[in-house]
Amino acid sequence: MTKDTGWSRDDMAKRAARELKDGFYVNLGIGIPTLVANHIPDGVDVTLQSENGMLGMGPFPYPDEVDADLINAGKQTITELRRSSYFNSADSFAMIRGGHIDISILGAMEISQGGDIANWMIPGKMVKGMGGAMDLVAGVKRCVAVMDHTNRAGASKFLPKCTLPLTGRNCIDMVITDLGVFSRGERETRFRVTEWAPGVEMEEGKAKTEADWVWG
Amino acid sequence: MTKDTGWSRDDMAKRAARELKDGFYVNLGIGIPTLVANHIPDGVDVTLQSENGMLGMGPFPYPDEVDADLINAGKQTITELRRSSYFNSADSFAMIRGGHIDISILGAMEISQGGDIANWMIPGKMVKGMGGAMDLVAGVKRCVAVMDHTNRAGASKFLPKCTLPLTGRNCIDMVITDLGVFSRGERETRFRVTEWAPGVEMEEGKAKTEADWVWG
Amino acid sequence: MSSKVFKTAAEALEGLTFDGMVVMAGGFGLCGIPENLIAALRDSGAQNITAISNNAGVDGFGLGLLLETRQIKKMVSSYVGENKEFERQFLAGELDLEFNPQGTLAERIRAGGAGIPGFYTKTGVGTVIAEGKPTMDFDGEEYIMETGLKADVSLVKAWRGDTQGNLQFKKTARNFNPMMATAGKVTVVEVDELVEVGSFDPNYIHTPGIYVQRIIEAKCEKRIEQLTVRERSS
Amino acid sequence: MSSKVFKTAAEALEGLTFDGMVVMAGGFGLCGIPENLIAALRDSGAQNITAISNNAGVDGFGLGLLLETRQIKKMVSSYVGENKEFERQFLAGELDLEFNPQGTLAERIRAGGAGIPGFYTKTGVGTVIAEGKPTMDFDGEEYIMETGLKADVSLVKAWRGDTQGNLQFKKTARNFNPMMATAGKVTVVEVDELVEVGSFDPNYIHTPGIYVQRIIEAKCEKRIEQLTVRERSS
Repeated sequence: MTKDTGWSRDDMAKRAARELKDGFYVNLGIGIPTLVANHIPDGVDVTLQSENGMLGMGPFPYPDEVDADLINAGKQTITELRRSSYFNSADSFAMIRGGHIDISILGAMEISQGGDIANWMIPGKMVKGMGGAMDLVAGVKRCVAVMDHTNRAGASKFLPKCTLPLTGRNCIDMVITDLGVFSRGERETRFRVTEWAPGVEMEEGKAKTEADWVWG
Repeated sequence: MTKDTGWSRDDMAKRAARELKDGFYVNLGIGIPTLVANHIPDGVDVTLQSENGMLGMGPFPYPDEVDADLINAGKQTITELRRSSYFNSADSFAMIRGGHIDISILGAMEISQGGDIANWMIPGKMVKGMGGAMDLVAGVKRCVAVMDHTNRAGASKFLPKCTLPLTGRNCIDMVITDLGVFSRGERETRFRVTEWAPGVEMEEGKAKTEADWVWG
Repeated sequence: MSSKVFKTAAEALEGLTFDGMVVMAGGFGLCGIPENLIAALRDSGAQNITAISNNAGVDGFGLGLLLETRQIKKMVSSYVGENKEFERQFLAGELDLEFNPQGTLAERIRAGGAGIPGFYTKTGVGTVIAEGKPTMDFDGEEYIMETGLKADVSLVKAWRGDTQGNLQFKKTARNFNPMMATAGKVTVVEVDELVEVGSFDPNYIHTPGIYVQRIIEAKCEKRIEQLTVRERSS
Repeated sequence: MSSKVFKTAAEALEGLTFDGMVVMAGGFGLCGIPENLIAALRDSGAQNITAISNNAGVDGFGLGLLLETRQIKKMVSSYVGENKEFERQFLAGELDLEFNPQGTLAERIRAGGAGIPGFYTKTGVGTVIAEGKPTMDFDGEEYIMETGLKADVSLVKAWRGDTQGNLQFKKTARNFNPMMATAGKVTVVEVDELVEVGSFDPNYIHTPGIYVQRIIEAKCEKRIEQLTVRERSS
């Protein structure tokens, strides 16, 4: 599924990975954010948190290493590292809600120009629950949303106001889509487009975005 | 300092020890309550909590066992037992405040007939602080106060209303003094005298008690 | 001291179960769930249970067992996506469901065990979660109040336990178990390995025995939901 | 990764101290106090410090050092009985003092580190501690609201730490140290023993490295306040 212009899922993950700085403690959501772990830049050493109670998440196990008592927040079997530590769910979310995680990279259904995010429920469909998503967006120092710029019908997912029930209000600092990067320095300011994906022109960006944003 | 009638400090501790049931988790205050540990009845196995972060407090160490990193809430060096566990102060007081300790035996300056206790400050004197006393009386399931029945001037310390600043309100279930035992089943009911110390007569008890209580 | 050790899950639950009871069950997904105690709770026949657990098991396993038999009236959870019978009952209006953000759920359980009836959090502000809850401003920011949670019985899964009820948990199987141990009026624990008192270094006990009223040793199946491996390159 | 390891207490505090700062210092009595970091804080010359610590040290040791030099403006503590210089300054009106019940203090620090700006407790209801604090009824009982506490710098004493800042505490020297590690904007730790990453079993780490920004290995005197022993009967 290559596209003529814009970023692939992997490109978006790679771009998101550039937001990771050396020494960061990081929480990655499921979907595209999971791919971020494959693109951590050389010389950047980060520690991954898994909200079910682990700091220092390692790679997937070899078949003979599988341990049912060691899974990540996506319920996948994983491994530990030399630096790892385990803790209970209250301590894990105290870490998240207390502002100790440097960055969260997470998927989104909709983002508003005020930095609201909706990513947990679609009215009328079976609701599975928010899991730790509301805690992450409310607590983590910096939240980066990664999503397709438009839905299947071609409508913008970066909106003046979310239409879906919110996961959090005014909590997103950067939006990475297949078209480019939109970020803001403070949570009171407007998003600015800081980068277009290859082949994407301002015209296309404008046409496909309902949210207000500022060039450069 | 033997007395003709009534209980000595050690007698009071011994009487208080009879309130300990097999399997209880127990917090003992400083002063007379500390002596309770010497009188635990045969066949009764209790676990002592020290609010600075230990369950399963052992006896004082032999001189060659002393460890500066192992003290009780009175800052005395102690030892551990096979059943012991250590935890931090928040977890220790979560245990106390969450109602998990079966009984607290503590000293008092004044007790009111409504079960209020004052044992942490005397206005006009240097105040050292309440330490964990307010947490204990507010959180422990059953609180037993041990004190001399009267002050040096001979005035009752078991009063209609405390004159000193309170440590806690309506939280004492039993009062053991040198004259006898006063207890109540529910915190809405009045104290009843359930026992006189040897040689103490109802007359003396009445004369020396300002609080309302009910005979047996 | 009268012993905390019981032989079977059924014996360990004897006298504790009743219709309308509130039960907490540890675990995240199927990791660290008290498998044997859940099965024994089903066999007890208790009805109209309110179950507080991060997830609802899968069809035919974990809390899924109690959904199959319609013994659960209400779930308090953060995520319930893995269970078709759950979905069916919920959509048919046969099952109540209260969603909590996972961190809010964990903190509410800790609070319940710690004597804290309410606390403020930023999680959920501006969302449906905030509806009907008291709010307070701190330093110009809005927070919502969440309440402490307690249970009639907490079912806990630990790795190792001693006969006094001191517990150690293994890796991410720890999750909700330690807090739930503090929030049950009665806490019943199943362990992979029951050991003598004195086997643990007192510095490394995760749950002190004061929180444990009954304990059994039992074999767990430990089903894996998402087996994910990598291949050795050589 | 840039290293968290510093050589001396003075280097570990460089750039972190300033007049009017809020400092948390771990320890209960003289047990588990960050002796070397306290001495280095004195040497930094920072004035008008608000010190949050369960106790205030003794004359000439622990926080007593900072009282001697009049660097502390205010103490937030639960018990301060062991210090003549403290008493003198307090009675002379030179020192502010805020008493907290010990459990309230511990919980306020945990709350500060956990993103909880306020919580309700029964401790102190009906006493001077409740004065001026919001109250709320839960199930017909009155509770008072206490707020979370944070610090500009937390000074922590641990037993062993690795180069990533993972910590283990020893026996009752743990006390307030783990919560304070979570509540400091910057947390500086001194350990008896600095070890390589991977030396600890990840199941038994008391404080994960995320809470530790700087760490030193340093010798402690570990003064004993109440040496109490029993004689061998033989």
